[in-house]
Amino acid sequence: MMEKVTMLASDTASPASAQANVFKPYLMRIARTTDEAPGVRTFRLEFVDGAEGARFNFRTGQFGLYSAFGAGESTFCIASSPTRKGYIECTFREMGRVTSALADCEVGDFVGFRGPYGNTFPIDEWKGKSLIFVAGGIALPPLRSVIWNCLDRRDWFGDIIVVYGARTVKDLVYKQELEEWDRRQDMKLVVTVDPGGESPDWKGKVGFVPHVVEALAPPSEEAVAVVCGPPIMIKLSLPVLEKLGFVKDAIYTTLENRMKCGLGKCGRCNTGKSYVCKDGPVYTLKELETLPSEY
Amino acid sequence: MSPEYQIGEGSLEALFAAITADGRRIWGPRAAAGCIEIGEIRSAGELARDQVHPISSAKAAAFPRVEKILSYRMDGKDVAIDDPPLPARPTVLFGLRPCEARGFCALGTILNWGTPDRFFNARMERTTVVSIACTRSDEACFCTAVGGGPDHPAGSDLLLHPLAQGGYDVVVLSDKGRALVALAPDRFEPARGAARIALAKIEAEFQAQEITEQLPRLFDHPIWSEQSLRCLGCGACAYVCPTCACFDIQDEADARRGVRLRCWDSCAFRLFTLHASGHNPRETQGQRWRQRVQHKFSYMPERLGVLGCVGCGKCSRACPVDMDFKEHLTEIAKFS
Amino acid sequence: MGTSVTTPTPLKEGSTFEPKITAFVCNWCTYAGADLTGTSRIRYQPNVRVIRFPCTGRIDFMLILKAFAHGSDGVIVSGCHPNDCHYTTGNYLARRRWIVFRDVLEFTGIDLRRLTFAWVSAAEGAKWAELVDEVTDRVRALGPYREYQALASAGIE
Amino acid sequence: MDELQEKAKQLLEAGTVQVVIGHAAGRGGRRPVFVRSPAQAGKLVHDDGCWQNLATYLGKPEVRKLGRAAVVASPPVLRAMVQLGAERQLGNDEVMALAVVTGGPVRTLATLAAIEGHLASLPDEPPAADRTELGRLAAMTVPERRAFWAEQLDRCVRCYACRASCPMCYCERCTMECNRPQWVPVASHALGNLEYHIVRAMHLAGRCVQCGTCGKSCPLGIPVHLLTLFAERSVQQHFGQGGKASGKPVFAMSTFRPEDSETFIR
Repeated sequence: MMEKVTMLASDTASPASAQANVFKPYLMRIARTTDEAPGVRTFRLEFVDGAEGARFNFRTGQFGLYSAFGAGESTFCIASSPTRKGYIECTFREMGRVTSALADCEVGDFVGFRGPYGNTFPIDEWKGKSLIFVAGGIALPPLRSVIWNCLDRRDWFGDIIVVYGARTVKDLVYKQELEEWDRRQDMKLVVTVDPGGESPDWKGKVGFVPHVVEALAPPSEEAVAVVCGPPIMIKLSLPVLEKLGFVKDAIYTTLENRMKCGLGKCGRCNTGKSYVCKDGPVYTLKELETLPSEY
Repeated sequence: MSPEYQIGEGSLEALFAAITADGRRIWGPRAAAGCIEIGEIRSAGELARDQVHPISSAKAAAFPRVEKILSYRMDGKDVAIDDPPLPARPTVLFGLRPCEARGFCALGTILNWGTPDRFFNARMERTTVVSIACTRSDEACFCTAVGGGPDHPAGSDLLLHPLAQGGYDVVVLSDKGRALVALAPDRFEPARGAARIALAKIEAEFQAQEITEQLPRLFDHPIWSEQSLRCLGCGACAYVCPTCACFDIQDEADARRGVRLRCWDSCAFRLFTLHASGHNPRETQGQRWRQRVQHKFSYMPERLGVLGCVGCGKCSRACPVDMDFKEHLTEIAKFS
Repeated sequence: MGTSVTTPTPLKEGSTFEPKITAFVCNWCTYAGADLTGTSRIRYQPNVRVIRFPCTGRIDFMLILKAFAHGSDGVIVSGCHPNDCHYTTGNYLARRRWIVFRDVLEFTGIDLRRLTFAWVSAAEGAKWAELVDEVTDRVRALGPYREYQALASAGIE
Repeated sequence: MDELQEKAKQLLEAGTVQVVIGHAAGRGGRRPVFVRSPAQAGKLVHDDGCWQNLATYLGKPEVRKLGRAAVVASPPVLRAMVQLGAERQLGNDEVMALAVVTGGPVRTLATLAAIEGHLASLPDEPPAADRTELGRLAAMTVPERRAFWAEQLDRCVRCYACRASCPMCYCERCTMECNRPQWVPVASHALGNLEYHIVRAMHLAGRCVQCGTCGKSCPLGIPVHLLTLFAERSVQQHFGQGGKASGKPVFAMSTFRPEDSETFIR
């Protein structure tokens, strides 16, 4: 059998000259910035080319690569809901070369975005079920997209519970939205900070996220749990959820492996047979257990 | 496959001249500071043919070690993005070993997975691969263990078989190969069944299938840390490998303009997977070595339908601490 | 650090090339010295861009290479005379590095005529002017350092 | 069983060390080996084909996990151990050395202090072939050297085999990985390669143990070791032999003498 040199897409399709440059980002303008917590910012990005924006679609859970021109690209989830049209939002912590360059940007500045990449939360399959979202620290952004998505389709679901924790009160992100969610009658929000992280006027809970979830004991029948947070929080929350009766394929999380291309080519996010950028970032606990722990 | 043509030793120079006159650059094995590497050659006399393999990889012709994938201009707050022009310079890779030519199959499969890679494809469209069947091999070779062989045709446009009288039988494998013959038609005579020098005999000490079957159950085995104890964690193996396609993306810019570059990278580097938080999913060299083997022999066959190794042994020859790929794979295959 | 330096107006009749000179100077001596040059109304060529550091000991040798890569045709590094360092020993440590760095540069084939080291004290306004004039004239005669600047794009396919 | 194998076996049998790091036969040449049982001591060889500087392994977490080590050590390996000790990377009695010179006796040195004493009688200089090559390059004109290095460094693919094989390149985070700002280009283009190799030479000046392993490790045969050897020679010439030849480490680039002399500062 003869092996072909350029297989798959390029072989059957067009010559290279007709192929798009998959590394070319959309040019985006920063429409709004919000300082969420120390070193954590949210950008609202609008397409400079309105026609591109009109064609653009994504689904909740997907991510993209954001360019700070002159510095490079960095990977974050799309933190806004696909039900909110005309813009995307991302939230990032200032950590490295690119995120610090992004943090220096202001309203009106240009950044790049390419995506959306990766799989999505299967919210269509969750119809009729109750949802519990468990998030820690800077990991609320990936859940924020799906939470808003579900709130915008509120009649599809049973109870919606959000448990969100951070190390200290200062580290809580989306403070305005937390207040909004707290006021809503059609969902329950529990916010907690780690012991020692409370401020004098703190009215929420004090305690680690897994303990709070355990004490809350949300019903697990006809329910889906979505967990996102630092590795240690995920590690300790999963057994709690299982103990509460959530089955492995009703527990979802997202992985945040290092990525460069987002297209399954650069090799970085490869974990076992899975490429987080293509097969993920959303995994059920059941799927996660088939992967080696290289995430 | 039977040869259509033969070409005399004395005609190579004229063929090279015809290729150059056609505006193509010729890359092939050449002597350089103490080793044989792949590089530009301007005459047949420069072509090195006594080595089993040049040390560096010909993949650079289609997947350069640094390539521009985007450029942009900045003027104050304004930004304009430019698509870099497609690479145009046609290349003839002359004198590759068939295994290295076969590497382009895996390379193309990785880079075109899901979305076509226009930069690789544009270079590949303009690249003609002329390989020479092996009449010699060395201890690092194991092409026959991974489905190849000393005259395996995959990835080549022309395959040359050395003749006892000098010169080569020429097997035409593609239209690109045919077009190359057409550059100097009078230099190619019809094949006359002249005696060939015997092909190298490369005993297969394992079969790739055995490795693929073994790997899932060996994942947590100490063999990885044991084999990689002497590994220094450099990228030599990946950078000479005909199929290693992992890359990094880096911006280089000043205040007014910038380029986005795709650069070779390697899973052997600790930084490859290091998160900004300091967490590293593959913290030890054993985990990184395991990734290299698993990726080539388990993940790629399953996900891409192609083996990530052509058995050329270039990694073994390039390794400063003699991480012998064949030896390690044999050990894995025979594990029970 | 960018290349957004503008080309200065040619000073001399018939000459079109005006070199860009980058000067890395310490805050306490040479910067003050250059200030004195100005307040003393001593005229010198305007080709130099001064970058002020706390001390010559803080001037990483890589900055010199960065200056060349980003378009400098010549580089001046200057600080306090030995024994005069504001931080006592910064210039002594810098001197050791310069000695080895110059050797390494010359060994790799870099043109040392484009790199000038000096001690200019806060009182030596005139010496600063002489230094800049001398370096500017020398580099002007050498022409643009295209050989080094070209490295920045060589090897990218 | 030769003297080296015998001594290694005894150390392992006595439990003095848990691993002997040496060279063994490999495919065609020699390769580093980690001997962990007396029965394996017969694998150890030492000859001119054993060129890896085995001190490189002493800092690796995977190797440290094996227990206390004895290193089969040629003079540059011993120099590396002493320098690593001086740079607080190695404790005085953390590792042992089986000091070897081709054709000579094997000496067991249990502490860095003992190694310093042993080194005092040995010259600290590069191998003869490298001295010849340094001389050849020194005799070139500046443009000739520029052309030489341009051609050589153009072939560098930045696999970092030179850095990985160097016992003195132990930094957890190398300058090459500092990207705020991006200090040295990651890409293996002409500028990135030149800056990388100049930085490497400067960072090894006064610390290079003159083993030449970086150059021998380069898959493309680029003589990168000449750069570090040259920088080391520059340090020795300008600032004296220092203590390295006497077995004592020096920190040539983080110290000074008021009388350091030069002729180029205006």
